[in-house]
Amino acid sequence: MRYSETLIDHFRNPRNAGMMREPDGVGEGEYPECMDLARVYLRVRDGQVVEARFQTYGCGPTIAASSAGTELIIGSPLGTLVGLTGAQIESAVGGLPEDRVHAAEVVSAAIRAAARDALRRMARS
Amino acid sequence: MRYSETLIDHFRNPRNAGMMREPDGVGEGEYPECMDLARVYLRVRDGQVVEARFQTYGCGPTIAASSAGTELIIGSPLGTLVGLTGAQIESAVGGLPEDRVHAAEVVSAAIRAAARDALRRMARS
Amino acid sequence: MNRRVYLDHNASTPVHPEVLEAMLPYFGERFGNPSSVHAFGREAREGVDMARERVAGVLRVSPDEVVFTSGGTESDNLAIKGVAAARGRGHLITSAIEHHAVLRTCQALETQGFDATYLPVDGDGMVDPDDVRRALRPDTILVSIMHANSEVGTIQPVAAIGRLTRERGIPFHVDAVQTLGKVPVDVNAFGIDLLSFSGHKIYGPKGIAGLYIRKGTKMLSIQHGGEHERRRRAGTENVPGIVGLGRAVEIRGRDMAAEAPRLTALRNRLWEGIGAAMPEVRLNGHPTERLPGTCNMCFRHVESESIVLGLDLKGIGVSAGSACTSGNVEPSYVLVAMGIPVDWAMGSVRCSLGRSTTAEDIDYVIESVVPLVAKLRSLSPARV
Amino acid sequence: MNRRVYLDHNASTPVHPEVLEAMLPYFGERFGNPSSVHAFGREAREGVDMARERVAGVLRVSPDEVVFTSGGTESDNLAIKGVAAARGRGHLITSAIEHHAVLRTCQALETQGFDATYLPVDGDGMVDPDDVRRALRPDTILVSIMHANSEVGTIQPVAAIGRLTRERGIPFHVDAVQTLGKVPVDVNAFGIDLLSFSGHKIYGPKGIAGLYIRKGTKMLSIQHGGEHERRRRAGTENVPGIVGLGRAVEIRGRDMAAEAPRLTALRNRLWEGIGAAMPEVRLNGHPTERLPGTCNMCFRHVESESIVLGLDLKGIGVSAGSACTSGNVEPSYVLVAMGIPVDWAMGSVRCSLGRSTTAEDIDYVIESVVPLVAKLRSLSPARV
Ligand SMILES: Cc1ncc(COP(=O)(O)O)c(C=O)c1O
Ligand SMILES: Cc1ncc(COP(=O)(O)O)c(C=O)c1O
Repeated sequence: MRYSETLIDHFRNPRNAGMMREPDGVGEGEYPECMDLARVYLRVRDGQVVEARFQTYGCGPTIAASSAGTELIIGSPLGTLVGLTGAQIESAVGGLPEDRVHAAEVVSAAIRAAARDALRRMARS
Repeated sequence: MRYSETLIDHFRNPRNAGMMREPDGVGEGEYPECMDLARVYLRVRDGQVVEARFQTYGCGPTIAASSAGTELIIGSPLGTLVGLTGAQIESAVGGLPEDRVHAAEVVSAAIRAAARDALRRMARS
Repeated sequence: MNRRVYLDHNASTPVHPEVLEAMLPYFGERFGNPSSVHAFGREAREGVDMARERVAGVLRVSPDEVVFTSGGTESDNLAIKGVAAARGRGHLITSAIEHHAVLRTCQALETQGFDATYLPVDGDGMVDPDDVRRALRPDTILVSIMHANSEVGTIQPVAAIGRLTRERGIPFHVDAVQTLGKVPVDVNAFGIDLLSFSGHKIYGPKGIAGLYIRKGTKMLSIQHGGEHERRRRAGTENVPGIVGLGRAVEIRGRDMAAEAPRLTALRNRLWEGIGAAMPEVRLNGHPTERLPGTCNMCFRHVESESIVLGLDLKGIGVSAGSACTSGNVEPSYVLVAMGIPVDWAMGSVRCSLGRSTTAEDIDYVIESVVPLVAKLRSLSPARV
Repeated sequence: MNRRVYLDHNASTPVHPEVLEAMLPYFGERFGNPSSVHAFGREAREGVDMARERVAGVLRVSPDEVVFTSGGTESDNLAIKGVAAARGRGHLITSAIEHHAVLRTCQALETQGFDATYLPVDGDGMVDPDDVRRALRPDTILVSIMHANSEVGTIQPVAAIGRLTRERGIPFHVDAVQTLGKVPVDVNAFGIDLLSFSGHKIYGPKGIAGLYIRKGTKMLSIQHGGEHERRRRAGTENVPGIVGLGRAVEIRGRDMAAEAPRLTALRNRLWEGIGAAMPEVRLNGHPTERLPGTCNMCFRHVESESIVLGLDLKGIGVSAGSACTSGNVEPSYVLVAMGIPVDWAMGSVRCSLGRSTTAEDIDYVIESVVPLVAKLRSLSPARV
């Protein structure tokens, strides 16, 4: 198989799929060459992510990375998420073929954007 | 098989092979592009071929055509042999592939030359 | 994953058991080089000759007019570059939806001083013969139009185009890789001078194909070496492959008439089943002038590859219209040329049916694709 | 005709049973197109990948450096035209005794503005590396010298030539169609940048071959189409053929060391048997630097084809050095280049031994050829 079992499992049974009403932060990651788009919603309590959801348009790996990425960050402090890398997402999804590494980039970008948004909103309130 | 059974038989068991001492006529046919050379010897009694022999250098079809050609002409009046055609030799050898038709030409040329030689000698004597 | 359903026959097909059976002796007992004059060589030559006669018989042409090549790609290259090399310069006419084997060959010739016109197609993927007529120039040396497109299956009006080229004495090349053995091909009625076809699309082996070259067509060989194939294609003949191709063409000639309506019915069942079960899906290609087994659909708001992956996990093999190569997605150039909007084209999937396809297969695909697309759509952010 | 003895292994070889066994699944179960992303495609892709690794393993190169083609002829064409196309102009060096796939490719390039030097060989068929050195020019873009000649079997000093090209950074192509798997080939030790090899000469299938391309060698693809073989050779991969080639190369890698001395001994038995039994016969090619199984002899005063025919009637397959094509005989250009007089060259016969050859076969050939030549000579008019 070209894709890892972890990836296939996330693609088959995506965790945290769907939108979130009144999130504490929302962000998007995009890979225009591919038209891939991931949107991540965060619910935050005491500076920590307690719930994460995604909506994603893209190939199987991008969908799987969205699932694995949202699962990965639950429980994380917002502050660490602004530095989240594609490599972290890639390892959460069990690795990616060279020509699909952008899947991890799209998702990590969405998470970073959502974390920044949540921090911005916290600062404002 | 690319060659007729008759041709193969003549190649396997050439008739009338070898030189003839004191022939009444001798002639050569040549196909320089191929280096093929056939030499035909005739023994003549009362204007008719009573014995014919050949020596040939060339590919299998040329050897077989020499054998079939000498066999064909035994009993023929010399006068008819000066007009012998390649087609007659070709049919005597059971047909030839297109790219080996020269075998019949070499042999018919040798027979015509030998017949002319015999007629010349008869005229002289 | 138990059930396996292969709906990618336009990509490749399994070798027909009778084809393999015909080939087997030529790997072992009859292994000679057909150029050798001894019995071992002659046995191989006989296989090649017989295959050539079979192909010529189905095409109703002379065996001398059939050249064997290593694939549909080589046949296309030979046809186009062979004519170009014989002429040295000039103008080529082709269409925007040709296979890459034609398109990139024409592009390569453009870098060598040739001119090329790439004709547009309409929304159904059809070339307009009037466009061909308007594109013809005094220096046009070749017209190359495929018989049917592999992605959407639209069958081109080659007979009408052939009338134009024949009137003007311009060689007409037709890439029939997707049609020979699937729909009627008649090089005389269609005015075709060069016809490409390929083994592995018609239950023959991979790595073998043919090019029909009408007697008198001026062309040069493009692969140099020995004097094989009457000097039109150098290289030791792929004897088992040629034998297999001959048999495959023969079998298609026999089975085509019965198979075409069967596949058309199955394809309609597939499309109707899917079209009835969900919104925002469209069928691409010409409604009637289309390969019997080809069903190309666009699922809006879903990305092709995620459908292909989802079906693959169900044991179903279909192909994505848009292919993401090293991170750069190309929505199918064929769909784009047909004017299909990118947000639709991104979600295109081709199902191509074949010999082994059954109604149960089709129903299984419908049952699998409908919830899959629904699920993928539910994951998707509203883009519109 | 009961007994059959095949002594034409340089022309082609039967497919090894283990090779056929490896290929068979790829006609049926694993028939997918390796470009397809679904399971059917991946199974085919695995076969291709494994074969590439096997070939790379035997050649001790990286799998990326191996490209599969449709035959030795295509490999030679790709190597030479590929480099030429990347450079656009320049000078090529080759030898007078190359295979037509190389010679006619160079000649074709000459008509396109390239220059070519055809180096002579000595009486043993050997190229002198000093001749290569002297022929090198500042604009030399490629040196192409075969590893061993198929007719006489002489092995060229490729390592010495490779040192010259490497010093100057000129790509070095070696046609190893007759050597890979028969004698050691080491692209690194020999300084080789491009190496052609072909399946059907080494008990692999016909219609498949390979080209090693050293990383960094600048060349263009010559067959246009899809993005197969890392864009170096377009066209759907001949999967069963590639799998067979991979296995064939692997088996040769395993069996070569034991086979070479066995064949050398049998070849010596053949030559000694014939040479002792008749006058006016000579052995052609280098006495020691020669392919193990190749025995090329001239029988004076006899024409090659009549020997081939006579042996064919005994069930023995050998090849004629001089071939009469449509009434025009060509004494082998290789023998002529070696300076062998025409009256000898006209009577040349090549016996090439292989896996299945036994001592009994050899004795049967000796018993057959000796009276045959005597008989043919007795039929011959004294020419000298
Ligand atoms: C229309 C068309 N032309 C040419 C080709 C190339 O044929 P092959 O894959 O045999 O090289 C294909 C298939 O890939 C095709 O569908
Ligand atoms: C030295 C050499 N090069 C190239 C070739 C051509 O290979 P193929 O017959 O696979 O096209 C041959 C064999 O015919 C050969 O002996």
